[in-house]
Amino acid sequence: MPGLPFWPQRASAYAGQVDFLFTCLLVITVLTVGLVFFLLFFFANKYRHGSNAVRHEPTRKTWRWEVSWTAATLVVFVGLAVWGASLYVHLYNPPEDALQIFVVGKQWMWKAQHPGGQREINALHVPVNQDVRLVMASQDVIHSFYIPALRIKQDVVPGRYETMWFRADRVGRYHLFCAEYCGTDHAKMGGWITVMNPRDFADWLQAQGGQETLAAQGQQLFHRYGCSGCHEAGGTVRAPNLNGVFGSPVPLSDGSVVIADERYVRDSILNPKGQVAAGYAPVMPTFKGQVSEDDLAKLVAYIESIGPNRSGTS
Amino acid sequence: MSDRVLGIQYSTLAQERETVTLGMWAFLATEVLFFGALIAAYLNYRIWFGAEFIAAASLTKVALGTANTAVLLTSSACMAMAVITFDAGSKRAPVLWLAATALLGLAFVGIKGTEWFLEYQEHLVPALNFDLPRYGGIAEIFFIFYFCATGLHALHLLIGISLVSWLAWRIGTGRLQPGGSTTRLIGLYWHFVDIVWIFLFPLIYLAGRNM
Amino acid sequence: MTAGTIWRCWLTLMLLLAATTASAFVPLGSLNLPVSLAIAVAKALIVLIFFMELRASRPLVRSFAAAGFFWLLIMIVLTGADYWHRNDTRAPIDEMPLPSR
Amino acid sequence: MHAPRNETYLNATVGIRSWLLTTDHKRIALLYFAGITFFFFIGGIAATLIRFELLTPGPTLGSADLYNRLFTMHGIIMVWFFLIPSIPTTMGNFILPMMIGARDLAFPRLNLTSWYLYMAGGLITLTALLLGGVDTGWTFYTPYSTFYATGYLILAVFGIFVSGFSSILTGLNFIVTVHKLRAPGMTWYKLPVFVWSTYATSVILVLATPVLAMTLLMLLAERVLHVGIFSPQLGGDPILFQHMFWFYSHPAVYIMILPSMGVISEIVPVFSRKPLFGYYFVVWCSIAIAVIGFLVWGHHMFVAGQALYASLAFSFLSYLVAVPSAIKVFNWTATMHEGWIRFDAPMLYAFGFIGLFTIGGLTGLFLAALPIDVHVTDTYFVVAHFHYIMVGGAVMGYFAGLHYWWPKITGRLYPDYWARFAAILAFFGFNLTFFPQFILGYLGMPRRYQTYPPEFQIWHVLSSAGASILAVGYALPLFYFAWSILRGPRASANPWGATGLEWSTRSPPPPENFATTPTVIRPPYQYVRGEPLMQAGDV
Repeated sequence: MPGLPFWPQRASAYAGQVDFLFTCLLVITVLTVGLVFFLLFFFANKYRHGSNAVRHEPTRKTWRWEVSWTAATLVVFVGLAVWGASLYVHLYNPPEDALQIFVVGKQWMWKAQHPGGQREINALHVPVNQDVRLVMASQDVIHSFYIPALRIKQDVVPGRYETMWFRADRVGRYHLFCAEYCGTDHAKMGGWITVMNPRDFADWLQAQGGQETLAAQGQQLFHRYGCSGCHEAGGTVRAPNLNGVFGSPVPLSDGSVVIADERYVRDSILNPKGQVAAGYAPVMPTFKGQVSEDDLAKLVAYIESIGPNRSGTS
Repeated sequence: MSDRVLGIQYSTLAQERETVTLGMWAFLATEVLFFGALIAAYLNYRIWFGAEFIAAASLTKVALGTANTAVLLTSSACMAMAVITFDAGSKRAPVLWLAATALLGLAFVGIKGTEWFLEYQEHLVPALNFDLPRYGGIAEIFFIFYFCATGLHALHLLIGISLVSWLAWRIGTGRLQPGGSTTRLIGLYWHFVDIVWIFLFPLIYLAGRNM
Repeated sequence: MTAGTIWRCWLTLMLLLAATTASAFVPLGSLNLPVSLAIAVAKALIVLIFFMELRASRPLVRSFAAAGFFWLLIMIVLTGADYWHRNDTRAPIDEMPLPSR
Repeated sequence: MHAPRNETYLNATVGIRSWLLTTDHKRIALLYFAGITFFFFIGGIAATLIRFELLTPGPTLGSADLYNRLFTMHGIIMVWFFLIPSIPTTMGNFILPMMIGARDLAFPRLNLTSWYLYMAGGLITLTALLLGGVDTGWTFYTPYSTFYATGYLILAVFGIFVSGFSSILTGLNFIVTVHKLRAPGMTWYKLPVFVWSTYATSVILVLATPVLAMTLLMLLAERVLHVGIFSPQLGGDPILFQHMFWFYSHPAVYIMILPSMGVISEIVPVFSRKPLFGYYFVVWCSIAIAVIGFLVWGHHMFVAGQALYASLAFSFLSYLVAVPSAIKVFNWTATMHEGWIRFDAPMLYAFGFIGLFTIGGLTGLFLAALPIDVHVTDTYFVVAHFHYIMVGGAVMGYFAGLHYWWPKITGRLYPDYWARFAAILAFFGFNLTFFPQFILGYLGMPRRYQTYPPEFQIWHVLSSAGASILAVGYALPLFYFAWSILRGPRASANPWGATGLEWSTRSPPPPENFATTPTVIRPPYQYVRGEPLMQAGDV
């Protein structure tokens, strides 16, 4: 970066919108501060103690002034609040078919895991001009996945999944920081986000060694944990067959209907008695404590892959 | 209070009485928020964890809780009687009412103590011997709130009992003449401790009684 | 505040206590908490107005009494704004090693 | 009992016992001055070391652990042992009773207890920080602070818990005093704005600090008993800690700034020889800041995993709370219109305050806008914002008040040119220190980083250079105030020609403040063609 770095790199359209809002606020601030400083110096000079400027009786009625600048500030502030909120809400509904990458933060490193099974530490390779959705969890304390070039950040609170999505539109290498204080090497817990065009990205994925896809690993786990014993044809116990289930509505035993999304699959593995499918006895044991974080992600990916033919994300 | 020389900052006795009462109410406002923070945390977990929280709450002894509430409400009435009889000028009646208040307070602490002991035997005390595998960590959180809240309340109650006994002793020995505001202040404090229990009782004991 | 009012209040408090304990055993589902809290507020108001003589106090003292509870309400409502609307998926926390401190 | 001609509160009684067991609000104010100055320089040393560490991208002074302990120490000491107590306990204690014509606060013994609680809390926390310190940041976020942090967290948190009660008792004392001990004729709308803003601060002190006490108790319970209130490993929710912590800590930043606003509202009319513009608006803005200040804490948690609905609500409320501050700045500026402005040291500090507080306040709007907060929270943009408010605002206001009431407190004048030089030096040193941090923040430099990417080094070097100038700017008053005490010329009762009750009694004032309790006949800041009309008539 030759010369003084005044402005951060911009690597997504969303970052441009944030910069535009920031610039407008900057202009308002410069105008207001300029007005206040100008008035201070002007009054200080014109009405200093010795000067013989004209001074009238101090006005009793100050309502006109007060109401006008109160109303002005209120209108400007409400406008800014609404503008900011509209951009923020945009962050909260990620597109459906985004490339999903699992990120796990642990004390002083970020571990990313691509659907294809590729893993990386303190780095993230993403294709350009494609929506990427990060599903993040922390293994110990609160961390915060922060990419300044994309103007996004999300605290990763242990004990729950946090999602964040972006669509990088410029190839390059951008900083990755941990923004929530997490201990001794909080400052070293960062790295680089590399945005590549799709061809290079595919080559990179290949170069990372072709571990089988997440779904394939999920299938092996499906058998190892004994899920197939009940959930596949010819099982000893009557259990719902999971083919074509993902994404479609599932009637529950208490009469309600729920869409079998990631959350439902994950909850059914961890706390099966919570939402039992209609017509089945709640006999499935809980796997809480046996299925690890990474294995759970693979099982969900596998059940997703045997759902109704979704556009390939594996 | 009236024989005590008036502080230099006060000009009349009425001004001192109003100031001291206002000071007490301001202090009670801080206490409301002190206990309130704990109750707000409880309510948030009650909303968020719901089922597991209520399941844990059903392990508390509602019979003892109800008895305790009755005891504390009665002690509040006795305290109020003590205040009005003291203002009316009599000497023996307020001492008796204050003794009743203190005894009821001790009864409350006694019942509370037995309850804690029972819970200790049932291995429900977090950090000491808590083992309730059925509900996992969330039940332990309920019992942390339970012991923090009832512990702090019992501490405030013990302070109240010692204040009431000190007051009874001063009235009994004639050191305290009507006209001051000490009795009323201690009354306010006692009623406040009662109000805290009025809110703690439903939150702790009545959750999950009809599972 | 006369002895009469004190014992009448005491009786009302006892009835309310009985009511709240009884209401707990009636399966009202999600209504149980609000009902028990409403009765608790009623009992607290009786103690505040009669036993703590707010009825006979000047408006300034009443405002001090109300301030504590009002600010507590602010805290409960605004933290509620977060907790009532938060639907996040809980990750398996068993996999997190607890430091042996 | 009229004090003899030359008896003042300083020489009325002598000896250590007369100071350590005093119930005179003026002496307690001086005891607080000693404590505040001591902790200010401890925090200042930590700040200097931090700025020295950040000169180079790599580790400069020592290990990351040392740096983490340094910024935690800087945070804890400055927030709880300098900024929160600074103006209310020193100038509030000394000047407020005199401004309302009272002989002392409502509960003098409680006032002395507050000082002992403050010093006890301070020394406990200081021993914790010196023994090995805490490395969690002044925010103590769980589960790091309760399960993973090493260091003397329990001792430090207990010290803060104890000093919290000092805040509660001081606030309670002020509220009851302002309600009950006003001189005859002193109606609410005749009260000077400093009394109003100290009253608003006391309302926050009384209503917010108990929640901090309970939060710290639960933090200690979790760390000592190893239970899981806030830690997900045992079922709790870390965001609940953040809610309860910020429920106190955001109103706490208004505790820090409101008294300074009161001081500036006192100084600007006096040195403009003109009544305060829009007295009613300035007064009710102080109360509005105190009340709305309780509704906005969620803007610290926009990225913490809060529900979307809550973030939207808190963002909107945060914009509302900025309006009263903006109104105040316009009123101060309008006061100077058609006045007779003098540029004594207090006025220069006031100019500095208005300028820097405006920048600090407006950058708060950036942080209240949700998408910008997502980008800049936990970066140096936030560090710059709150330093503009706290150092540019609260500390500048503290020095302004110190220079304004120094003659009344000590009965001595100080060299004006040195004081003006210190004010200007502090203003420029401050800007050079903290303006580069805005740029660093938007570039994305996270806070609490010992090592940072090399391209940020330019701004850190500028900031550290500014910090050294600022340090000189803050050290200067020590010297000329010391000189003023020893050999400064005697001050008259009213050296600045102000109108308040505190200026109608001798300086330094007699032990019971007024020979006879004054009756107030005029509202404050009444000037006719530049000549002051005393509130208590021609005394």
